[in-house]
Amino acid sequence: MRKAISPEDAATLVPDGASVMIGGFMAVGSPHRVIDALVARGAKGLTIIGNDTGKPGLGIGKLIDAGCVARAIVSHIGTNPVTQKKMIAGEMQVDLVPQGTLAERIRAAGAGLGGVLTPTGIGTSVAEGKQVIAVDGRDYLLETPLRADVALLHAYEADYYGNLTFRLTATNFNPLMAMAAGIVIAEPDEIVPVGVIPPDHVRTPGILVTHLVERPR
Amino acid sequence: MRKAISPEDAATLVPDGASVMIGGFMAVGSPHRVIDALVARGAKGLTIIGNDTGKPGLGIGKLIDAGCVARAIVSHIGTNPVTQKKMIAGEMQVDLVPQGTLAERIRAAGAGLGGVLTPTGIGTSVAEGKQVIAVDGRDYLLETPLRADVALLHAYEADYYGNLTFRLTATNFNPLMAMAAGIVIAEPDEIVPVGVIPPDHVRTPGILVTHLVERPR
Amino acid sequence: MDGKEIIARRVAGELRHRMLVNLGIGLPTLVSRYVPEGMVVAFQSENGIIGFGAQPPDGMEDPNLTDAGGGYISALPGAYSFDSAMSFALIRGGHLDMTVLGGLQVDASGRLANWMVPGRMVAGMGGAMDLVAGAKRVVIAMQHAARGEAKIVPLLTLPPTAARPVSLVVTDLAVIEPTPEGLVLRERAPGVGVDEILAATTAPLILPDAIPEMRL
Amino acid sequence: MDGKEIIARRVAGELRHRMLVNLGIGLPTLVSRYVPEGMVVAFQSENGIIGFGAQPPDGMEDPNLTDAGGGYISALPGAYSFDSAMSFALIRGGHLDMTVLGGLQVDASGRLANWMVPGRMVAGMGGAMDLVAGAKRVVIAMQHAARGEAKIVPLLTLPPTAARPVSLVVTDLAVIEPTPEGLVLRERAPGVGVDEILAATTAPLILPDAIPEMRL
Repeated sequence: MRKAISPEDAATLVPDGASVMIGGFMAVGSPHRVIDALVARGAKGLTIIGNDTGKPGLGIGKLIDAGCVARAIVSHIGTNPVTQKKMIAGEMQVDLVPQGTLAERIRAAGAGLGGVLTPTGIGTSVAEGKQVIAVDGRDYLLETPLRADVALLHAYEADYYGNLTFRLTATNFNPLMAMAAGIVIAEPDEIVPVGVIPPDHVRTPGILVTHLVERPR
Repeated sequence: MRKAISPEDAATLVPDGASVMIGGFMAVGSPHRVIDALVARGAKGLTIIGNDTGKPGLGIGKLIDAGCVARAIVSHIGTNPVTQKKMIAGEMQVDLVPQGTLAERIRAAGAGLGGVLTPTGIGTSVAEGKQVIAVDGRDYLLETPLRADVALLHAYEADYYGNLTFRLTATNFNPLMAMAAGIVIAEPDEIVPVGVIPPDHVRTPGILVTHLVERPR
Repeated sequence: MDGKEIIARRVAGELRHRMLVNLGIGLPTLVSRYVPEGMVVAFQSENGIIGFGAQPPDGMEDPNLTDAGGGYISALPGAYSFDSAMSFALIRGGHLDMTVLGGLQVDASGRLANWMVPGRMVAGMGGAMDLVAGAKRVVIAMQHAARGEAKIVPLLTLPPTAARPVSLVVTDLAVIEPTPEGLVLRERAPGVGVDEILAATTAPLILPDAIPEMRL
Repeated sequence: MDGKEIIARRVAGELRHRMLVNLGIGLPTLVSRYVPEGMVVAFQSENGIIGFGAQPPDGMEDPNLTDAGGGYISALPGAYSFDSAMSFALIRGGHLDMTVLGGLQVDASGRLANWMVPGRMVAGMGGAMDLVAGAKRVVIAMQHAARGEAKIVPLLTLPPTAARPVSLVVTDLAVIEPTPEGLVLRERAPGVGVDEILAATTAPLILPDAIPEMRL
């Protein structure tokens, strides 16, 4: 059992310079209240790991706008011209990772694997500097685990153990990131008593969640 | 939409000599009706991939008893003296795979990965003949994908698209195997109309399930 | 019928009953409008759903249910939602029967470029590299040329999306199939002649005896 | 108090509040009986549940809810069930604070053997290799000797379960900690002398100045 904390308190748990996984896909399933609190506290030098950088004024885009981000490890920045501008101006580093590879690298970190072999990226710039390993006559890239200091998640329901459920397409990277960070902060839409979520419907167990953010007022 | 078939018809879809994944953990979450039908039709020369071989007269143990199995790729045979006897007598080949490695090898096949790097098995007989790859100064074994001709699953609920849910500890290897075989036969406890299972509760999508076995009478 | 509709209708002709299909953002999305009557096709959105439907009426949107572009969608009976690891396990694992993607260039060997223009535009590959590496069939839906420049070229000048050649290229002018021998001109858009196609294409095209008009 | 109870009670002394703990089949299972009052420990069963409870009363069992040995269990409030990939992701990924396993042999370097006796018994490693490779702490709960034969030996004669040394060995006679310098005798069972322990052990033991009795 743990007490839920405010988004502001959650934001103080994210040190400047930290690597931070943020759930969401085009800001759907992102922890919006903690993102706002991070902007309000003026976080600096973050490395953000997520699917994309949202749009200006939306989701991770707010952190980009506010200059909180030194580096983004994402699959897509096409919807955020600010990210592109800052990248070209050298104000921000952007590492582009194929979306499925990003998912597997985060999962590998959470699952204690040293890496996975994927056909994705063979014959492209993604393969540069990576080991190519042949299995059964087919070439694969060795992709290594991706871990973070902090994971910021959106959840649909939580209980006070920190058990989480996710909702429809707001699920995306959230359950993967819950496994791959030292500090795991979940921002649920609703908090219910322990025992209310059936065991088969829990998607992330409370033992992985270090902090629970209070429900929206 | 598809019609459910009888266990007997399902058993005819498993050719002699086929590699067959069978869900279950100590026969909990195993497709018992299809197993019985396979024994009844006198299947021969099967390669079984599963967590264990159950007990004599229980689960995969029934296939061992009946002499249907030429080879078993499993993590544990300690509860089945018949398996051990047949192995020692040379009537059956047994390949022991660590349980977590078995899960990842099946998942890798289903996910199109060429393999995964695991610390499990380093310094043991499991490492024999396998490539050791160092990542960040730690040694890992390269474990390759494990695929089968047929997967026989137990499910809790199915709908007529073949969407599946699993129940508590009867889940185990079932959803992983659904991804890793050419023919996927699911034996549910209940079949409900399409639209009854919420999208977030489906664990295996119907597009993976080639055949649905009718509910028990 | 404008060019986009021609492309979307012709790509829809590649759909088969009970296929699992991924449609890229933009032009490829239009394909879902032209599913043949009576055919059931499961559409996957890589952000995490199979079996989605049209945008709900005003005020009935769910902020937790969107397509890969962030637009509101609905869920059809029998829908299935999942996380990003499962989404790409389906894509990479060969469970996806077909993906329809936009393209910036396709070259004579059938390779696709669709994720960046050095010095001008960096969108990122999103799921495209996984889709081209993993889908059973990769169909490119794109304008035949852009701003007067050919997009079907001898050799990619843009960074490739994958080493693997695509299965089919459908444009507003033609249907072109990459083969080991080269690009084969399979069909013409209604009223479009072979000469017009050749003029808009810098890659060499193999011309079979019969090059029929598209059936739309 | 018999040997098994001594072992189970002493291993329970290693539990900490809010730990995630896996208990092997057999002797290690007994540890769950001795969780200190007021301490919350989450027990994982590797077949797919965290937060399980005792066997339900006769006739109230659920055939879909069992422990790794196939015995009926119940689910506590806040329980979580999952598939085998997730189960071992939790184990291998360093999320499991402690595993308690039985042992056939532990050697001077702290390596464990617990899955086969060549020519006599092949159980299979089940989840043991993953547990020893992945859990934060690996505690071995076993009889100090079997049929008069030492189980704590200079060098394994049985096939090892992992290269990694275990964290602690708890027997009916002693608590022994593998260290880079060798096996250190940390505690004696109630009423057991150091000589008795040395006589039942073929591996060299390092003897600190103080070797207190176990607190049970």
